[in-house]
Amino acid sequence: MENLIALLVAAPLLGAAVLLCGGRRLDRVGHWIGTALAAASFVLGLVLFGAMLGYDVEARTMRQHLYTWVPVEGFQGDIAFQLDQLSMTFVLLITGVGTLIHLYSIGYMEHDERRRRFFGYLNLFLAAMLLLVVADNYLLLYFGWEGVGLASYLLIGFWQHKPSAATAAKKAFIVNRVGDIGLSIAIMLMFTTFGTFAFGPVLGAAGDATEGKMTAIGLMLLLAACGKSAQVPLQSWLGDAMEGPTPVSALIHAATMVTAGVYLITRSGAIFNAAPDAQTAVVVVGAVTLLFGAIVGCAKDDIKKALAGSTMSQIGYMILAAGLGPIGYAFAIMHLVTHGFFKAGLFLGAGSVMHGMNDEVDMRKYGGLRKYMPVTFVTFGLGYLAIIGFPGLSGFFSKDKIIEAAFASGGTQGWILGTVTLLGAGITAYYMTRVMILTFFGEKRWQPAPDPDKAASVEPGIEVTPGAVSDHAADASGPHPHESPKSMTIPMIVLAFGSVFAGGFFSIGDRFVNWLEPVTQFEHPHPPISVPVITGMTVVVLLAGVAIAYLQYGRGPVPVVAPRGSLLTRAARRDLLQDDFNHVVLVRGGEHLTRSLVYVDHTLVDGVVNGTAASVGGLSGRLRKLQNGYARSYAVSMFGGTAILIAATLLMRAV
Amino acid sequence: MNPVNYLYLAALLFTIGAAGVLIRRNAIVVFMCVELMLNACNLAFVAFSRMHGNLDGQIIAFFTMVVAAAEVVVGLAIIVSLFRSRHSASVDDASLMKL
Amino acid sequence: MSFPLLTVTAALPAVGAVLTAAVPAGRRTAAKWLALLFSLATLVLAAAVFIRFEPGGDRYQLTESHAWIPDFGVRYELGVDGIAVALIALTALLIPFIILAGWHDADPLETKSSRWRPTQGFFALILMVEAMVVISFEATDVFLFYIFFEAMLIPMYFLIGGFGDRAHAGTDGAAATQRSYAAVKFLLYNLAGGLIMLAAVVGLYVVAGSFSLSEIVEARASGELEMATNTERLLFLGFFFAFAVKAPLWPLHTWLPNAMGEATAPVAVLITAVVDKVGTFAMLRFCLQLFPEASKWATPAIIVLALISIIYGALLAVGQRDIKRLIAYASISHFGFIVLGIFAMTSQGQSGATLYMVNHGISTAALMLVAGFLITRRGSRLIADYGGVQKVAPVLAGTFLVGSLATLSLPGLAPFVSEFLVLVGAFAAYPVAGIVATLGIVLAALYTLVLYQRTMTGPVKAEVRTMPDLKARELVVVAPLIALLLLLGVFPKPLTDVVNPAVQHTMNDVRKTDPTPEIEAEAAK
Amino acid sequence: MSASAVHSLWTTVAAPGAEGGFTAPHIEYAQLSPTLVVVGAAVVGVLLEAFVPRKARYYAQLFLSVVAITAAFAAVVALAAGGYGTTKAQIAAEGAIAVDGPALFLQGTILLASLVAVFTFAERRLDPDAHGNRVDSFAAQAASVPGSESEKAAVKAGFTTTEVFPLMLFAVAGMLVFPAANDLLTLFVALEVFSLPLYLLCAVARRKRLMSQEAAVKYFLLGAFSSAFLLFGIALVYGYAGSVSYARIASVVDGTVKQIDPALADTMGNDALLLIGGAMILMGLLFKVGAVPFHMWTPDVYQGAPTPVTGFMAAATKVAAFGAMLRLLYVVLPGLRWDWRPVMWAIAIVTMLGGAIVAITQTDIKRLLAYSSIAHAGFILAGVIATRPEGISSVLFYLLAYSFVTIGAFAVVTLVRDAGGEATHLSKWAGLGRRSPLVAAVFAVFLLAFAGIPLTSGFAGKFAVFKAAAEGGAGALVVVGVISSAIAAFFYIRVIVLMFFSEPKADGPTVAVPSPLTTAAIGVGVAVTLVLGVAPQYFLDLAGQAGVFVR
Repeated sequence: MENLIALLVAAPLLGAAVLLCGGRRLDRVGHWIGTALAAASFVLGLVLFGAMLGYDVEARTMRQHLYTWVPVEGFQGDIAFQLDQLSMTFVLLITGVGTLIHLYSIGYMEHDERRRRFFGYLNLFLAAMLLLVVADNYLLLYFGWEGVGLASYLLIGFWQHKPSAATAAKKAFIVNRVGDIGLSIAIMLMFTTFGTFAFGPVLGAAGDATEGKMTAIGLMLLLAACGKSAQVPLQSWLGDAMEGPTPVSALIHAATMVTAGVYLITRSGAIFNAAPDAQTAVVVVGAVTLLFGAIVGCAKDDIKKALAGSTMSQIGYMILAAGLGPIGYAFAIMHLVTHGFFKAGLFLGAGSVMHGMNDEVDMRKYGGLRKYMPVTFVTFGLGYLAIIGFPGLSGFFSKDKIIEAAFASGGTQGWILGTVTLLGAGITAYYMTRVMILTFFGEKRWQPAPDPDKAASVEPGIEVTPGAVSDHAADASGPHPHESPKSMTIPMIVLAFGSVFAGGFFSIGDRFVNWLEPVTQFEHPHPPISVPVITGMTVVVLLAGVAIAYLQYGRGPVPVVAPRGSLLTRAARRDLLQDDFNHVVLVRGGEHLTRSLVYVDHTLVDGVVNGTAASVGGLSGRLRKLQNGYARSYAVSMFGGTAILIAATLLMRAV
Repeated sequence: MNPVNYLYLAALLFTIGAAGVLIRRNAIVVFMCVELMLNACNLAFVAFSRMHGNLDGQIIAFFTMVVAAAEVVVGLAIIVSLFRSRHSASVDDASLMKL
Repeated sequence: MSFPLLTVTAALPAVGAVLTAAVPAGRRTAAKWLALLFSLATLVLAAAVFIRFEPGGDRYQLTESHAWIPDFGVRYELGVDGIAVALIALTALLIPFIILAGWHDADPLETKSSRWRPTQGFFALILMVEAMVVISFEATDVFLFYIFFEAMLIPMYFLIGGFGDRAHAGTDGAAATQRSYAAVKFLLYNLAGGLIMLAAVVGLYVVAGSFSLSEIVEARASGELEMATNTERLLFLGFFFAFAVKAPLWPLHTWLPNAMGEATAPVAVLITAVVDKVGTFAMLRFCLQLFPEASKWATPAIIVLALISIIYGALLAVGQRDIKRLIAYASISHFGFIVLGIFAMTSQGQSGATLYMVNHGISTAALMLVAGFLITRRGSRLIADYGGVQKVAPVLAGTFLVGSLATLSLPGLAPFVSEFLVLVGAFAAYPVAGIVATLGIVLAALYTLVLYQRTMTGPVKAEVRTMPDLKARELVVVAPLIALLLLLGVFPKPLTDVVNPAVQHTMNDVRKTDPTPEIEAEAAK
Repeated sequence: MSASAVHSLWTTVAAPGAEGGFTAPHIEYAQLSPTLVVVGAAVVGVLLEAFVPRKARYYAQLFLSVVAITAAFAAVVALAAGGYGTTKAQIAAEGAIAVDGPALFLQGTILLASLVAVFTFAERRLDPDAHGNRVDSFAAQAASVPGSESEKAAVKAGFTTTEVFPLMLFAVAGMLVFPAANDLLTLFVALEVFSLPLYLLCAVARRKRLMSQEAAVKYFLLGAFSSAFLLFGIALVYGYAGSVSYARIASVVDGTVKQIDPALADTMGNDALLLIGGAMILMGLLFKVGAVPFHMWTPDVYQGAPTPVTGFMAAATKVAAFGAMLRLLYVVLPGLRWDWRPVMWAIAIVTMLGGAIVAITQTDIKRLLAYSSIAHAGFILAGVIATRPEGISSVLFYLLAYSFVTIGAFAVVTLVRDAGGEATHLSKWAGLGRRSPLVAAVFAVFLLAFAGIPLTSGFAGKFAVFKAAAEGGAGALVVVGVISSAIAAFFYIRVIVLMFFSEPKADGPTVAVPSPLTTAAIGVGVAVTLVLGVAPQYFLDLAGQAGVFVR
């Protein structure tokens, strides 16, 4: 049974290889191959899941050792897998959602002549992501970690002809690389501390190491997590990543890859438990991002960017939870899963909307779409209710648990975190309602005629040029919204189910927590105020958020061109100026640095050498003059030379 | 009388000759100065030969004369041909090649 | 006396060079095929060496030893350890691709006088370089090594100065002067290094009275041969200087961008992937073995230089406008990693460094050769002249991307393994150095991806609209390299098995042991 | 260790019997045969000039010279084989001539170089025929004024200056004696014997006569000047030691002299005589080898003289002069080495650096080679300074290697011609590699040998002297040596760049197709260059065995 783990990874990898090397002859069937292999690994996952349920709780971890990857004196990096409950959860999420989104993409990318390659990349992503979660040591995890980075790079930049897309892709990869520094240094630290970097030994011995070392490792891991999961201060790439095709945003930048950070922290729980300071750092990052993302989400008019903001903030919740230690890990993962459902659903909905709207992404140009695309409306709506944590839906259970845990983390910290999470819930309700209203309610703000300055009102910096590659290249006439094909709606419906019921299903008898407990440990949170009170507060807050949003957008007409807005709004539109900061400090600064270095290299480093050469030449030119062609002056030099010779000889004798 | 004085004289003559070589422009004269130096050497040889009471020095003097004579032949040949083609025997005029 | 495999391996390309040069002017294609044939034959021999070599066996194997110049205490001594085996394999492997890639680089533009045979010369020189590189990997006699270390400059010099990009071919005077400047710079830098080393070589003989590596090492180990601290240090510096120029290490690097920029892509590969490796290899074999104490003494300074090279090279790569110069600066950064690994003096570092030499050879070859194909098509080296290539030539773009990813050492591709080992090794010995070096990986991502973005993505430039995709010959060149990158990326064991023992020997020579982890975590498997 | 002990390092006591008192003069003709053959041939050559009809002279002279030199070389080989270089080393001709390893080795080298040089002298295919007569690079009638009627007539009549062959033979004879001279008088005479013909040879160029004559005058005057110094130095040393015999002087210097008469005791006390005299003799030799600051004649003379003569001078003169210098320093003045070593150090350094540096900005190939020869003199001096057997053998080897490269290089120079004769200006050499790759490649080989690139004789020689110097404790000298080699490399490379990487000029020179003679000369040069580069051991052995002076 263990030996199936490798197949889990191999199946999509095979798909990627076939599709990418296969060439045009596969264009016709490529997408089906991709989908089939994704599905295959989902089935494999289910089989393994079944097997795992078969084992008794303590012995559910399955291992498979293929071969030694990097065999060097004292440094043994294995290609070996470990499938425990935590990994299992991810495997199912990844393959499940992944398969759905493959399905969705068949319709969404129908008219793209490079669809085969798209599926190749998707499969590549699945393989890398699965490798990431089933690896049994940090080096192999790093392999997967970078692999998903590559896949995300390829997919964000899939429409390479768009400079914006290419830039976004590059940005995503490089920001992630910054995070990777963290991971690699963490691995080095583990190696120097424990002489190994396999989960078992390292986590086993985490307690014995000095707290300083553990804190260092923890912080480095956190840095890595920040990069992958778009947490402050490395969140800047996620917004731009929306340049990629929507299925990609759904799968990679909402449901799975961005949650890898949470996985990393949860997986390394033992290390963080041994390093309170690192945990605090994690919590802080989570809290900050939670608000940051939410605020950004409120201001964006680009539907995908609004959702991206919300993704950030939701992951903020998870990271925060994970930072709380054993009381939080399970909830973090649980929220992660539910979020996987509803956020994927929301993105697919958004994609479906864009599909019907000529790839228009500016919500201010939507409105009243519920009549035109009912299925999308319903599924999106359910996802909406789930994410704001409407009682009874998935989000409610998972988020509420996190808020409790936050309060329960004790002391002032507890109160602060509790408040932040509450506040976050409110803001979430606000901006999601805004999205909902702007998109599906109100009167339609789009003209069936093609309007010239489509890109005009959109976010500065990102111009969205539809047509060329979009599936609607054919009809240049304005948008005429319509429901999307089955291949797209079915996944949406499935995910909607997930977002409605998953939470409840997990929470009944703490199923999920018990399931994970052997891996992540668990201690019941004891919040200072009783759980019902917290729940009540949550509900109140979210209702408040919804109400405000309704008052703002629901009643009057919405201006097609965004109003100037308050200072905060404008800042939020520009991702709270974080990008501008990067641009000024890093990009500009970097450019100046490199330019000056180029100069230095040319003038100084090279100059020194050329200078010496030149000076020798000059000397030569001067000495040459002595050779003036006059025999008598030659005689003089001889005479002088002899004189010196004699003098020197005598001198030698004298001294 | 002390032979050492002859040595001083020889040194003097030698220096005069050398100075002539350095100062004079006319190739012939320069060459004469060289001859003077050679003769200074002869004087020195003879003087030393006297001091040491062996004949080597005097023999050498004869050799020197022969060599000097040969030098004259060659030298004059060269200088004359130079003169004929340049109509000047100045060593400073002969400075086509420099630097 | 068994079959002199090493001698033959080194001699074969030399013979090939002579024969190729002898091909009459009219028969260009014949010369090309002849050269290719000989390079392949050499590859076979190199494979034989790789197979015949037993990792567990003696340190130096397949040894040959004959008297050569007793007056100078010079013997013709050959022998290979794992490191040499790996590098010989790399060399023999790359040359055929270089020849194939340069198939048309030396076709005379217009029919010159019948005696002028650039094509024959081009391929003959390449083979000559191969011969000299191989034998300098094999030499276990310092003097023998030195001779070929120096001599290989001459053919390289003619390759750089004599043959430019088709775009900037000889007719264009400015480019010609540029080229000869680059060639002269290359030669003078390396010659200067070599002459300094000559002084050290002479000094070594005066001190040790022998040039035989093994003899000296034994004599030192057994204490028969005492070296005064300062003598050893001076000699070490003399040797190291030459190798640092060749490697090249900051601040002696400035010849490399010129040389690689002006030379044709295959020759550029020859420089950075093959010839420069002799420098780093020699650090490992000669500096550390002959002067262990001095090496340890100099380590801090060298580590700093290596770090500067890493960061500085990467930053300058970011700032380049010229594709080939960019790759050149990238190489400088990578050589920084190699030197860092060597002088970290941990087994991870040194194994990593050795792997790095091989992997960097392959990855740079892949990237540079594809870049060369690109440049030949468009006739310009400027990044700004490209854009949107992936739309018109997806395969070219794809291979270029793989090359770039290898250059930024993405896991799954060969360079990752070596780079990570170097980093770990450096970190174990000098944590700060390790951390600083890690910054290099971000910069690497920056310059490679910027290059890819500017040239391959975005709207299609008018000039590239008609650009053909890779031809069969070019695919034959690139595909195997990429396959190799992938293979060594996930399964480097064949290489590490050969390299590890040699590294252990070197570690013993410098009397160094790996730092032990503070907690012996019980292996949970 | 005591001076005499050190002294005995590189000298052996002569075989008994040679040290004669006032017995009847007894000349070992066999041991002197090489010199005698050449001198005899030279005399015959003069007679040939007088009696053989003009048309036949060239062939007669050529034949005579080749036969004579070959015979002399055979004699040298025979002597060496007879052990006169090692065990039977002795002093012949009443103490005038030493027959020992270094002498024979150097004589052999000189003879071989001369043989090759004769070929270049005899080349008559390069210049276009004048009035249907083949012409060589020497004036039709040296005596006639350039451009004058008489010259035109001479050319029309197809005169040629076949005197060059006997002149050269005389020069060779002098050079053979020079390094073998065992007393100062012989040294002086030999010097003059080989200098005077050279002065004349410089003056007889067919083209560029003015420069040729100027070169001759400069060479002659300065040469005479220096020989005057040499002679005065001899006088002083004679005054110091009361004898001109090397052995005697040495023993006096060492203080191991046997019977001391009062006069000697008196002069012996006066070291100034010895030091000044030694310095002046040294100066005379340094002038011949062209060491800074006595080098200034070199560029002008090398440029002005007919190129074959330049090649001959550059090679053979250096060999002879260094041979004499070695003998002087190792046999006569070892007792003084603490006095002369520092001075020679300084001279070696300035010579190496000066030659290399000034060469960088030269624009005429012959001047360039002249300066490079100065730099090489510096390298050889580095070997000379290492007062140990390796020093001697390394210098011998270097001289062997160097002389062939030099003659070959100058022979190539004679091939590159335009309307005005040889095109020696560097700009004319641009793109030669495109025009005639073979010639350019050959010249490149010579240049690389000059630069001391491995696998060429230049490297082996350089390594030998540097090694000797380092072992002799002159490490600093080695460092200066490599630095100046680096500088020197620059201008050799400049020429290569010019030949191969720059575009040929439209009005560029043509490469004349030489007769077998020059071809042979060049071929031998290349062969020796490569052989000594790849497998020098045999010759190193030879030089090693020859590295012992007889005393």
